[in-house]
Order: sequence, then C-alpha cells, then structure tokens
Amino acid sequence: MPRIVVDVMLKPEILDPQGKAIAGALPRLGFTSFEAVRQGKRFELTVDGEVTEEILAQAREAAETLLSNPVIEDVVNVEVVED
Amino acid sequence: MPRIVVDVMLKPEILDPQGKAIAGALPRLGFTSFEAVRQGKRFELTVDGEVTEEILAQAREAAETLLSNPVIEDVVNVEVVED
Amino acid sequence: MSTELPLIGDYSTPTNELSGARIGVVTFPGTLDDRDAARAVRASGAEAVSLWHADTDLQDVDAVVIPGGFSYGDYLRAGAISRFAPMMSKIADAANSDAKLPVLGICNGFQILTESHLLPGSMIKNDHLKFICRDQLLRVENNQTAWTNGFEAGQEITIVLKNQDGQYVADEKTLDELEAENRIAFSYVGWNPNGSRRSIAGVSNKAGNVVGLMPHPEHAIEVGFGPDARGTDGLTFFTSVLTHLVGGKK
Amino acid sequence: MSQEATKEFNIDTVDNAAGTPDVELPWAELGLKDNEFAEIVKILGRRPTAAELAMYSVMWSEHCSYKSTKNHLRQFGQKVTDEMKKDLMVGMGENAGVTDLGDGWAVTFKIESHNSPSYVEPYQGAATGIGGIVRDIISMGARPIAVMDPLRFGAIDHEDSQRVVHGVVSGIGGYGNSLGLPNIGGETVFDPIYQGNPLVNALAVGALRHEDLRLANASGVGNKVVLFGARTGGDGIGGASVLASESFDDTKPSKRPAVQVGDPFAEKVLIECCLELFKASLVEGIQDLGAAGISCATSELASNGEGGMQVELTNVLLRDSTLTPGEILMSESQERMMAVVTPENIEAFEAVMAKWNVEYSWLGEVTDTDRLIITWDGEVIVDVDPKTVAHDGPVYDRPYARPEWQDALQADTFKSSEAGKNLPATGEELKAAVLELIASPNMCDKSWITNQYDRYVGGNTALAAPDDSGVVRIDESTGLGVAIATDANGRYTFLDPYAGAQLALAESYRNVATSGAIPAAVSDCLNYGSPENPDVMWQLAEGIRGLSDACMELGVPVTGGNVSLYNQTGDKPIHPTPVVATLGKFDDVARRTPSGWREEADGQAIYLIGT
Ligand SMILES: Nc1ncnc2c1ncn2[C@@H]1O[C@H](COP(=O)(O)OP(=O)(O)O)[C@@H](O)[C@H]1O
Repeated sequence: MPRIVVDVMLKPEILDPQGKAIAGALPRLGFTSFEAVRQGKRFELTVDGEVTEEILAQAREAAETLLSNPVIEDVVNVEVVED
Repeated sequence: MPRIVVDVMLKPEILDPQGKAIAGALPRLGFTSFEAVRQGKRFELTVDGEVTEEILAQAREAAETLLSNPVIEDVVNVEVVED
Repeated sequence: MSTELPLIGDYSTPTNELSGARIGVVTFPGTLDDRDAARAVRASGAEAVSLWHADTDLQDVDAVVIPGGFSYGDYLRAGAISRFAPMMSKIADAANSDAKLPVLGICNGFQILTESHLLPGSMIKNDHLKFICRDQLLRVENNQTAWTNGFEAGQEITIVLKNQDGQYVADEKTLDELEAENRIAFSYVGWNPNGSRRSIAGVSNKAGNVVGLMPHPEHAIEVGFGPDARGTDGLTFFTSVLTHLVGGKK
Repeated sequence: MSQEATKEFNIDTVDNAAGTPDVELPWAELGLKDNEFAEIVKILGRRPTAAELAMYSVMWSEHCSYKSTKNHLRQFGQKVTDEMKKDLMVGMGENAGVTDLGDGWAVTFKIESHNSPSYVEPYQGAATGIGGIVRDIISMGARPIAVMDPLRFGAIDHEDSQRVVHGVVSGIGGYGNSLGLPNIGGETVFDPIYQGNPLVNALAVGALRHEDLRLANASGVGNKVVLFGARTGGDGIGGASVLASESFDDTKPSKRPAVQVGDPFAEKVLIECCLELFKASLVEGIQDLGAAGISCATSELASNGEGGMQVELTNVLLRDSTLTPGEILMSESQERMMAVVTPENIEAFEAVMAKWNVEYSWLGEVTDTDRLIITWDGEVIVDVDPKTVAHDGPVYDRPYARPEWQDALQADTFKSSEAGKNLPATGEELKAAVLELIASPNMCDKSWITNQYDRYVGGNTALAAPDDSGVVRIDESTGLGVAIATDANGRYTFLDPYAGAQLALAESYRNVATSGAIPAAVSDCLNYGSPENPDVMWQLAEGIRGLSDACMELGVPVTGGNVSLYNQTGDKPIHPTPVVATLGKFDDVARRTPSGWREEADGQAIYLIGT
C-alpha cells in the first residue's frame, strides 16, 4: 500500500534539547564529523488505494494541524512513497 | 551546510502507541483517507564541508548503533541533503 | 545529630554496615533515584557506594544498582546514551564474568540494561502515552534470582510505578523463551499500567544475577514514605541480594 | 571598532550615543512610556545606546520592576512584628525568602506565574514555568526538594481547553518529573473567566544548611563573573524583534523564537552542578537567569554588591550567532545561571563544570567603579549605574476606586436568582444536588492529573495528593520537614477582594495546620487584570491590604512571591486570584496527619471543630 511520509522538524530558531543530547554523545562514541544534530518526527500515513491529489491535500492539512505544532515546528516534507 | 538525514521507524511488528493515537484522532478531524499511521524519528546531522563516503559510513554506523535500537527499530533511510 | 541531604557521590552517612556488603549505585547525568537507591541499600544493612558513569573503577562492589531517572533526558530513547558510558562496559563485563556480579536495573536502569543487551526486549512509550505514577501490585514470578530470593514464588507485592516509557516489548520468540526459562521476574497484577507484553514488569538474564524491572522497589522501603504510606515490600529486593552474596538460597 | 563589526550590527557605542542625540529609538515598541524614556535620558545624561535601551526596557517592565504594585507590596514588609521576623533569614526582595527550620537547617520557597506563555504554548509554557521557579530556589544555595502547581483553566468543555489543560499538565509533569522533584500538591480549577487566560502558577521549595545560603550579589574587586548552563538563543525576545532596529539598517536578523523550549535534562544537571559549587564554597554570589536574562543578572548582581561590574558580551556562548548585543542582553533562554567566583577558585569551578559537562564562559569581573560596563569587542555599549536599572525603576501610584458595580455584584445572591428559587427542598432533591456538585469538574477526583506527576522521587514525601497539604521530610535522621498548601478562590475574591485574599490565606493556613505543621511563612502569586484599569487596581490594592492584614493577624510573614498583571481576554479581566502558599514546620514529619480516615479501623469518632 502506498504511504505518505510527513517530516516535521523543530523550527531552526527553537532549542532542540534532543538533538543537543545526541550531538553531545556522538563524539564520545568516536563519531566526530557532525557539527550539529536535530531530531524531528517522521510520520507514515498508509493509504488504501491510489494517492489522489485530494488525499495528498488531506495529508498536507493533517500535517499542518495535527501532526505538527506550528508554534514550534515546521512541516519540512510531505511525499508519497510507493512500496 | 549539507545534512545527512537518518530516518528510524519502529519495526512493523511492534505496535506503535503514538501512531495508533494519531490514527484514532485523524477521522475525528475529518481526515478519513488513512488506513494506518506510524510515527518514527528523523535525525538531521549537519556536516561542515563535503559529505565524503567515510562520513556517510560514520552516519550509517551511528544510525545503527546510537540512533536506533535494533531490537525494536529499523533504520529506513540514510541520505544526504544539500541546501 | 542532623545529616545533610547527600550530594551525589557522598553516601557516607548514615551507614550501617552490618553485612559488610558494598553495593554500588550508578549515577548518570539525569539520574534521579540514585539517592533513594542508596538509602534502600543502607536500609537493608549494606554500604552504598557511589559509582560515576564516566569512571571505570567498580570499586570492588559486591553488587550494583542502576537506578531510575531520565538519564540524558531520555531524549533519544530511554537509556540509549547511558548505555555507552564507560562504567556500563565495566558492569556488563562483571555481570557476564564468572563472578556474575548481581545487577539490578530499576526503571531507567532497566531501560539501560536492555539497551546494553544485558536483558532482552525493550521499552516503548506507555500505551496510553502518559506518564503514570501509582502504587502498583506485582506478582513475583521468579524467586530464584539474586534480587528476588527473599520472596515467595507467586507472592504479590506493592511497590511504586512511575514512568513514561514503560511498555515492555519483545518479539514473540523472545517472550516465549522468557516464559519457558522462567525469566519473567515480575508481572503486573490487576491492571497492566503501560500495555507491556504479557504484563511483564521485570525480567532476568539466564543466570539470574541481572534483573530489571520498571517499578521502583527503592520507593517502598520505609513506613510513611512509600505506597499506601505503609508498604515496605521493596526492602526484600535489597535483602535478597545480601542473602545471595553470603551464599544463601540462590 | 572594526569595520566588519560595525557593518554587521552597527554597534551603538556609548560614544556614538553621546554624539548622535537625535537618533530615533524604538522605545515605545519596547514597552517604555515617554516619561520613562525621558527618565532614562535624564539618568544617563544622554540618549541610551541600543543595548542600554534593551536593558532598561526589560528591567523597567511591569514584570521585572513591579512598578504598579511596589507601593502596595510594601505593606508585606511593614505589617510585621519582631516575633514574625524571628525565624526569617532572608525576607522579600531576594530570589526567594529563607526561613530557619532549626538544627542548622533552613527552607526557601516561592510561587510564580507562567500564565501567558502557557496559553500560547501550553506544554512548553508550563514546563519552563517549573524550570524558572526551581532556578530561583537553587540561586539561594538550596537543593530543590519539591514542586506544586496551582492551575486555573477555562470551562472544561470549551473546545480550546483540551489543548491547554493537557498541554499544561504534561508540561509540568514532563519538566518536574525529569528533575526528580516530587510534585506534592496544587489546585485545579475550571471557570470560564480563565478561558483565554489560564493561570499556571508554579511553586518550588528547597532546603539548605545555614552556611550554604547564597545571595545574588557581586562583591570583591577582581572576582570573576561567569555565565554557565545552556547557550544563549533568541528566546523570549519575541517574534520579529523590534531590536532589529538596533542595526538601524536593512539587515534583518534571523527569526526569533516566539516561545521558549525547556530542557529539563540541562536543568537537572545544573542543579547537581550548583550544589557541588555550594558545597565546596566555590561561588561568592549567584543569580538565576529568568525574565530579562543577562540584563537582570548583571544589573542585580552589580547593584546588590559593592562596586561595579565589567562584562565583555562577545564572550557569551550563543546558540544563534545572529543575535545583536541588545538581544543577547534581553534573551530569556532557559537553564542558565550567573555566578561570581574568586580567581583562586576558577580552577575548581571549571573542574565541576567539566564533571557535569556544563558549558560556561567567563564574561568579566567585579570592579571598584560603581558602574556596570558592558563592552562588545572592547567597545563600551553599556555604561550605567546598575541601581538605576535594577532598583530605581519607575513607581506608579495608579488610580483605583471601588467599582460602581461592586454593590450590585454583592447584592446579587444566588437565592434571589432564577435558579435559586429552586433550592433543593426534599431529600431526593438534596441528593441530586449533592451528586451534581461532586460531579462538577472542580470537585471531582484530580488523580487523572496527579497520577501524571511523580510524587515519590526523593523518598521523602510524607503527604501529597490527595491530601490537603504536601509534606516533605528534609532531615532523615530527625524527621524535620515542612508542609505546604496553596489555595485561592477567585470567585470569593471577586465578590470581596479584601476578604477573598484573606480567605485564601486562611485556607492554606488551615490546610497546613491540619496536617500537623506549625505555619511559618507565606508566599503569594497575585494574578490580576490590568493595573491601568482602576477597578482592577482597586481589587489589587484591596487584595494586598487584606493579605498583609491577615498575615499580621495570624503571625506569618510573607517571604516572597510574584505579581502577574494584565491577565485578561480583550477587556475582560480574570477574577482577582491571589494564590497563597503557606509553609509550615515539622520537627518530625512522622507526626503528619493525612486528610480523611485512612486506617481501616471502625469506630473512630468524627468531630466538627470551629464555627
Ligand atoms: N494541579 C495539581 N497539581 C498537583 N496536585 C493537585 C493539582 N490539582 C489538585 N491537586 C491535588 O489533588 C488533591 C485534591 O485536590 P482538590 O480536589 O482541589 O482538593 P480540595 O478540594 O480538598 O482542595 C489535593 O491533594 C491537591 O493538592
């Protein structure tokens, strides 16, 4: 079944404590090539049948209203993935 | 600066309580086109400079060891995004 | 004489070293229940020894408690970052060595033990998605471990449960194995407070020296400060390990 | 100044300000009134620099300067007897008051509001409310030992309430639980009057040994000033910062966050780190960074100490490199502290930071000048008498009068209303009425909230929900401890602002007393509407008069608190809601008395005591 992937990240100007904790841990494990880390959310919405424009529009709206908190987060990506 | 995106999802056989809650909420908000929802994590690792093969390999290793727990999660994607 | 609230790393007073046993209590950044675990150790008659996550010296402790909290904020996954602490590799080595160092992981400590693969399975968010704090009824399923030998098999006890990511998950094969090998140490009685598979509240490793559970025995050791304001069922965890250490029943 | 730096920020130096008296400054956008701006010019003898303007505007805000209430709040300090002051080690005016408990122990507690941020972003607003009040407690040299959260929401069935209620409750739990502080009580009230303006008050209590008491002052010429904890970001400067005009050209700064995100892990580490600093006596003075950030910390430390302070602002570690100097001074980034350290202790201080992996930067030092001098890359951008920033802000005697409608309001009894005509008469009706009452959201079981809070962590909680007051033990060997209860009734206080405030005190006092403790100190959070409205100002004046009279009558001093004004939706103010927290002492918490009968023993006698 096709899925719509929605990616949500904290707005760049907002503190990301999760990313900060990971960024602190990486070098201790020998991963030294990364300047910064930010952690966001990935949602996979499964669609039964074809992903029409209308369904995609629904996903976009759900992304903006339910899946993200527009006060602190941005929807960075909405895309269809076929299996 | 280029970023490496790592996507991590719970293994399909593990029930996802957050995805389930969202799947329950969607129809109440009028979004009725989605069969199922799963919530995962998206990490963005910023690299200062070029993303070499070696750095990408580091990211893959970090994804498998730190960013995901193989007992319950799968790394579903590691890719480079240029801005 | 009054005593001060001990700083982390300073459990020197008051001690009561009846048994002479030294039990380590590990502190990670973000650990919360370390002083409580140390108090429980002292209440059982042993000496509490502070172990710092970044150190590598086990200080000759006879057993280790990995207490609860939100190490590294639990931001990535509960226990995910702590698992890589230098002290954890020492503990893992000692737990797997012939000496079979007894290790008890409570809540975040349990999560760290699963992330370290010292115990099977993992924990995800509670099925109701909320933090929950309650007095929890448990059944002791296995009283043959280093930390449960003071209980009767099947005994029901009440200790404190408080967590956000307490839903125990593992694949069916692992769960079957755990059951077959009698490694489910505790299960929830009455209500499953977080949706854990097969109502599992705690498990042990094969040898029975490593035990992890979500609820908090260290919060049920003193009348007036625990579940129902009366319960002290948690104390038996700590006296069990002393019995174990002096070669009592397994 | 290098050409580069000029271009980037157009640094407005003191020299530049002196030479360009006519530059337009965005003082009005920053919330200053024209008389206040004129006063700043008079104090400085020239126009302020952009950075100075930033400092004065935040420090002279209602929130930081108490300009509308200062004249009234004085009563808390005046209506006290020597007896009331006996156990008071630190009174009002510091970050939190400190009360002697005996045996070398002291306790500090304070209640504060985070109302408006919690409406905008409930989870983070409430979370950072807990974070802020806990840092106040740390800055006294104490270990925080518990939190409480008196909450007021709009109607439970209003469409927006779900967002606010669940966000606030999980924010308080999310932050408090992660700090390892038991939540030992609070209140939850639903009333449509708080619909667009929920009240999220947070209380923290801490314990300390007498010798660990620390105050916010910078003394000792040559001592170093250090900022530690989280990095400084654009938090709390607000959407499109008007300080963009600090760069007086078209280079727009990057976006500033509209809300602050809390990092409870960073705060937990900060707590442990500060306690190690205190134990080893490594800091001379310490101040938490809350509202008004570095502006507040530097000016308060400097004005409370002897001498002045010199600070190089480019040393501040930033999360966002586009911040202008004024923005850095105003930033409200969470989880930061500022301390004064002697040169001999620098190494030991840095070792503690390294152990806990906490970032820090040395900003400057204490000087013998009486001036607070802040430089940017060596150029002086602030040169002020710190007292004028921190203490000598404007004070207003706002007009107030008993509203014309107050009589009608008081006359309007339930009995004379339509519904009142149907007072329950028969036993059946009475039963129905009682059932209706206890099913109301304000009366029903609150465990759906309190079960999301850790009440056990620390192992010292002797009473928490559902008891009338929370009780925590402080000293394990003796059982020494404290009881705290918070109470308020906005409806009573609306009906009679004087008596309502007294009733809030009376209730929390009773709750503490019935738990078995001896009431010893009071902290209050005064939640009111706009002081520019004479009706509201009257409610406020009456509330403070009532509370201070009642404190005198009961013999308990107010040791600190917080005023939250402008709580209104449109023109409609909330009910005046003075939330009062009473702290009581136990020499042994083993003697605490729970509410209700818990022992399963039949035949216990029930008495009704009082009038
Ligand atoms: N927001 C809250 N946070 C913590 N405790 C709370 C909160 N709301 C209510 N409680 C606790 O729940 C219990 C019952 O509260 P409430 O119904 O308001 O009691 P009462 O009517 O006796 O004041 C009390 O112990 C109170 O401290």
